[in-house]
Amino acid sequence: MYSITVLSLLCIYAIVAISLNLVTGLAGQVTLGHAAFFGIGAYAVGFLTTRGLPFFLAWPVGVFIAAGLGLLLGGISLRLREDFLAIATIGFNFVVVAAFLYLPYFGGAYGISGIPRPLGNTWFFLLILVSTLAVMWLHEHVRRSDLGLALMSLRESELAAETLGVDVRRFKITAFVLGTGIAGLAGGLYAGYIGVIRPEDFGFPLSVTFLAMVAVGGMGTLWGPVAGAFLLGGFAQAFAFVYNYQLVLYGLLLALIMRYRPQGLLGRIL
Amino acid sequence: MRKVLALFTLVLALALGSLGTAGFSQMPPIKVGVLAPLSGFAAADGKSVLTGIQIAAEEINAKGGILGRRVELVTYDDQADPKQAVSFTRRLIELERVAFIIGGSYSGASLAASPVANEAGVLFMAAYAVHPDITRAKPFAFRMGLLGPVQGRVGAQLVKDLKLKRVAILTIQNDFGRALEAGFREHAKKVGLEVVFAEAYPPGNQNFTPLLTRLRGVAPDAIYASGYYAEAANLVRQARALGLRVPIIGQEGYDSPKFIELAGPAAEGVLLTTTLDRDSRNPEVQGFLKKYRERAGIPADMVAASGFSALKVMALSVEKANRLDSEAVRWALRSLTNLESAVGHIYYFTEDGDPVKTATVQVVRNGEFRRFRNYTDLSLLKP
Amino acid sequence: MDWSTLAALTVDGLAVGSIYALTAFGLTLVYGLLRVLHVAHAGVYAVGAYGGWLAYTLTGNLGGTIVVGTLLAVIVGVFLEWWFYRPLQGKPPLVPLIGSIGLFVAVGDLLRILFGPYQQSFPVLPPRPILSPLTLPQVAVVGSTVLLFLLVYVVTNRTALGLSWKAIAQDLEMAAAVGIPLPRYTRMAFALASGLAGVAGILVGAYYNQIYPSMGSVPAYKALAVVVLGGLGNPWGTVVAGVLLGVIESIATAFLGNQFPPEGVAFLAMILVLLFRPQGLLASRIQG
Amino acid sequence: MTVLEVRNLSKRFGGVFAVTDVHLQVQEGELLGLFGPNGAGKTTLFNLISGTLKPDSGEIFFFGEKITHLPPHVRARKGIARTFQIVQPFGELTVLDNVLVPLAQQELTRLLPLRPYDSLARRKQAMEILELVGLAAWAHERARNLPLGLLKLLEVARSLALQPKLLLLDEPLAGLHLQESEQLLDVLLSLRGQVTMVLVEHNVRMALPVCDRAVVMDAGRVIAEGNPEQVRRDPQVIQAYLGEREDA
Repeated sequence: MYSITVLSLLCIYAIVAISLNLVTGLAGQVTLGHAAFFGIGAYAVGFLTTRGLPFFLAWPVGVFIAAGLGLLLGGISLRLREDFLAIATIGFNFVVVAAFLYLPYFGGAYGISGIPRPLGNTWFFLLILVSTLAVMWLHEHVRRSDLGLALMSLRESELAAETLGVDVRRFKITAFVLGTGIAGLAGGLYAGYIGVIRPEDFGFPLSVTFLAMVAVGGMGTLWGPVAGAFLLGGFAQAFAFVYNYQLVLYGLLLALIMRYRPQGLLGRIL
Repeated sequence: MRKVLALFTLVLALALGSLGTAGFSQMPPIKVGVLAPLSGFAAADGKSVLTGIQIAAEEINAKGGILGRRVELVTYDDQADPKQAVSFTRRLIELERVAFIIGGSYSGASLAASPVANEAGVLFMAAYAVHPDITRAKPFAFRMGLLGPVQGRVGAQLVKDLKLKRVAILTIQNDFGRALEAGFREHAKKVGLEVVFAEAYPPGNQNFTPLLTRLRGVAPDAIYASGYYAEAANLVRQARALGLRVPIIGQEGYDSPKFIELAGPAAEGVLLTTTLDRDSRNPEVQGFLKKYRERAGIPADMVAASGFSALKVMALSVEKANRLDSEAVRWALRSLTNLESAVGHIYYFTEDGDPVKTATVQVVRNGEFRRFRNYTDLSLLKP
Repeated sequence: MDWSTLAALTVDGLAVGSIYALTAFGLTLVYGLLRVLHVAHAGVYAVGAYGGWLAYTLTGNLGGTIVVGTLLAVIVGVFLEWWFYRPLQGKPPLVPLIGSIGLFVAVGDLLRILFGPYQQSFPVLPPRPILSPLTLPQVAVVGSTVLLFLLVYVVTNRTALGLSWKAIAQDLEMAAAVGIPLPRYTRMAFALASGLAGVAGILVGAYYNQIYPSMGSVPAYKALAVVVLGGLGNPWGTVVAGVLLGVIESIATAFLGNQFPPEGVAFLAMILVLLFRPQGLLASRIQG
Repeated sequence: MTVLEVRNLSKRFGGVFAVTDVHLQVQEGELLGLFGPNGAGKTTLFNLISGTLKPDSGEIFFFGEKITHLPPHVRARKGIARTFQIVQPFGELTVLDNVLVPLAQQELTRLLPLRPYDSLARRKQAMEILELVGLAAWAHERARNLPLGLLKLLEVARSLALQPKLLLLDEPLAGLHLQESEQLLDVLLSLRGQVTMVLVEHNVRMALPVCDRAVVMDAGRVIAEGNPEQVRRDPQVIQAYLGEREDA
């Protein structure tokens, strides 16, 4: 059970990292607000299932809402480039968390606890695993498709892409909708996995962690984000024996990898 | 092959046994899981609670352990993060095979950990987390601290007993603050207090001057302000600097020598509802206060005392059940009555696993926490 | 609310805003030169506070406190520039950003390991009223900020250093082409930025009488907002934005409280600024 | 037939007029040279025609159709291709994939174009174009590893993959050695007659003779127009630009 518990979380992280890679790795749109969409998926499932809706109905609702707000952020991304976009997404993250905290239905600071798990532990793990594999497949399918080529072209040069017939605006938005929808999907799984969610669980630091997973693993690849998710997500478990130094090691790891292997562990780009 | 293995195990057991303190039987130690936020934003409380638990373990071992077996702590740093808490709880249960778990973390992490332990049939004792759902409907989950709403009620009763009427509320914007506020408001209504001002502030807030400036305008008789010692110190300092002289009533979040150190002279006269009564004549309390000061170099706080008591009560329950079986220990714990702990007199544990226990009001006098009065009224203290 | 209350709130806001300005100034200066978001700057700020605190507890000397804290911050800041940011020049901005966040986490946790997790009191500035409603800490914070920025203004406007920074900020390659030794100048910028952050750390620690390992967390993101409001990479815009934010925050909190999520509203405003006034809130570039 | 017609086109940046009241016609099949000193507004004009900038006033027609406010990708699909003065390769993609981007344009009109982008037919098409410009040997190299001369060729190759009716070439020879310049010029001349081209070029000595017609701009305005020989002799042109530059 322990390994299943840890693996479940790592797989959920892997899904988020892959989804973020669609936005940041393939389409080149740096976002530091991905945790917000993860949180939206989780809150949708938490909110609806604790009011009696079955998980498998609540789950897609979360995906839908996350993707819908992803559309909004995609719209914002059309006006902002690079650093400005990154900062705006940070703001977006804070706004969403504030909404969780202040909108009366979401349990405020208490959050939502007692979220039912739809399946037994093993079956739920299988659901997570299958979702992970499906998302991995989707990522690869996108990467090898015209859509993927369009995303990569706008990442490399928006100017060249649009003068070569790529509708840059539409594909940016597509990337955001796809990426945030999948983050919402992962969030739904997370709600069922953890059983308790609070606004601060989806704050800016988690967004940083997600982006770090992608960057540390290697952007733009499939296995990079997966490796990053497993490395950073599993770090606390792996280094539990030096518990007093866990966090400082984690920070140093990020810094050292970026300093000496800026393309990420498995990345070729840069 | 099996024989070789058995022999090897025997030799290993003998070797390990001989290393242990003399007087212990050859039985393996009892492993006790500890979850505490040792790094990250809650690291100060993590260190306190862990120290408290360690003192309890030493005390227990010095007296011959539990069921004649040494207590061995297995500690993980959950960083007050629910995700880590879940994984570490499973790890404690499955890999470390701990007998029970002391939850030394905040509500979020404890909320995530307690169902996991409960499902596995492993006892979980939250040392000081206040969220009601940690224990609710979980037969194997218990709590050592006062429930947030109960403590809020005590605060309102205190205002009433001070013969004050118009009260201003400042709430820290998290589950801790909200739980206290709910209890305070409920009881305030019952005893006829008038809430003339209510505001919330985000955790980690440092500048209270703006809120206090407006608060001063409504001229309340008392301020009921929740928060942890770091926020509380600023709040109190700035309130006094603004010339607000009315009584400030805090709660266990204030209960740290650091509060007095940081707030300085402004701390004088501040009242707080808590469970660690420094003037208790109970040797359990005095013994703990002394040991903690020797070990940590600073006076003990409520968090440390709660961790200490959590392990002591669990040990007592195991002794009483006379075996490690969770079901038996659970019933033993539930049957404990009128227990003197370092964090108050415990009347009994409710069906949900929450303690019905005394609360104390401490006042800061000459730079130290002193007893102001104790509350023993069961109708007030029952969850 | 009467005028004296408003005046008191303004003074309070000025003190808080001064600290925002001191912290954010360095961030924006570094951004202007290297185009990186130097999140670890908030770690440098905490290092400065701890350095000052250490000197104060050991010697009790106010001057020593400031010198040691500032110096320590400068050393750490310049080290980061030399070891981390400079080699990563030309990499996508994401790379130094992620690493910088890692450094910030590591610095904070290192402080916890070295000095313990508890808040430490730092009673350099007892909250004595000086000239009601002014208190000693407020006067000290606002006063030293004004002094420091005067100094910085002179340095950046009367010396070749400032001119070179402006050149680098405008066009890095061009500046290199005309023979401005980039490494030396960006290192000096880091020194100045880190020194200011160190002083800010000391002032905050003294103002609130507490320092703690994770004290950089709030300025880490708040400074970002300030930097954006001031126009990314525009140092004097940042100073004005920082002071303004402090005052607005103080008055808005007093009048409106936290009925609305303050951070949510602030960041919503920031997004709107980014969308509709990316050059910052101030009408024209107040380039230093 | 008129391929492109520009009427009264103006564009300001801040208070500065980059392009002022420009009229221009490009006839089918011709190679039009567009000359002028730095800051004359040539690149701005290109940006306005390809749609990456929106004009303040004026109209642009493409085969008689008004395209003034169409986004750049739509203009690209209608057949307006361009290269960039500062090359804009898709650096991390291979040379082949660079050319596959414009070849995907039909598919890219779908909502979710999820078919593989490197179908055999398309690869073949791309390779043919690479052969044509002489980049076939580099097909599988990452674009960022190519020297500037080859990147300029790649820009042309990508543009050709759009099967353009109008090709805007923004200083294709800038930064190239003589040999590279000649290679590129050969490629362009081999397209002559098949594709209508507008060539902005600094290297007047090399470019002017090959043009069918030339237009000269200065300070955002068209100051001369005609066949190369007329233009060369235009006193205004000589004063503004040619006279001093040619000797340099």
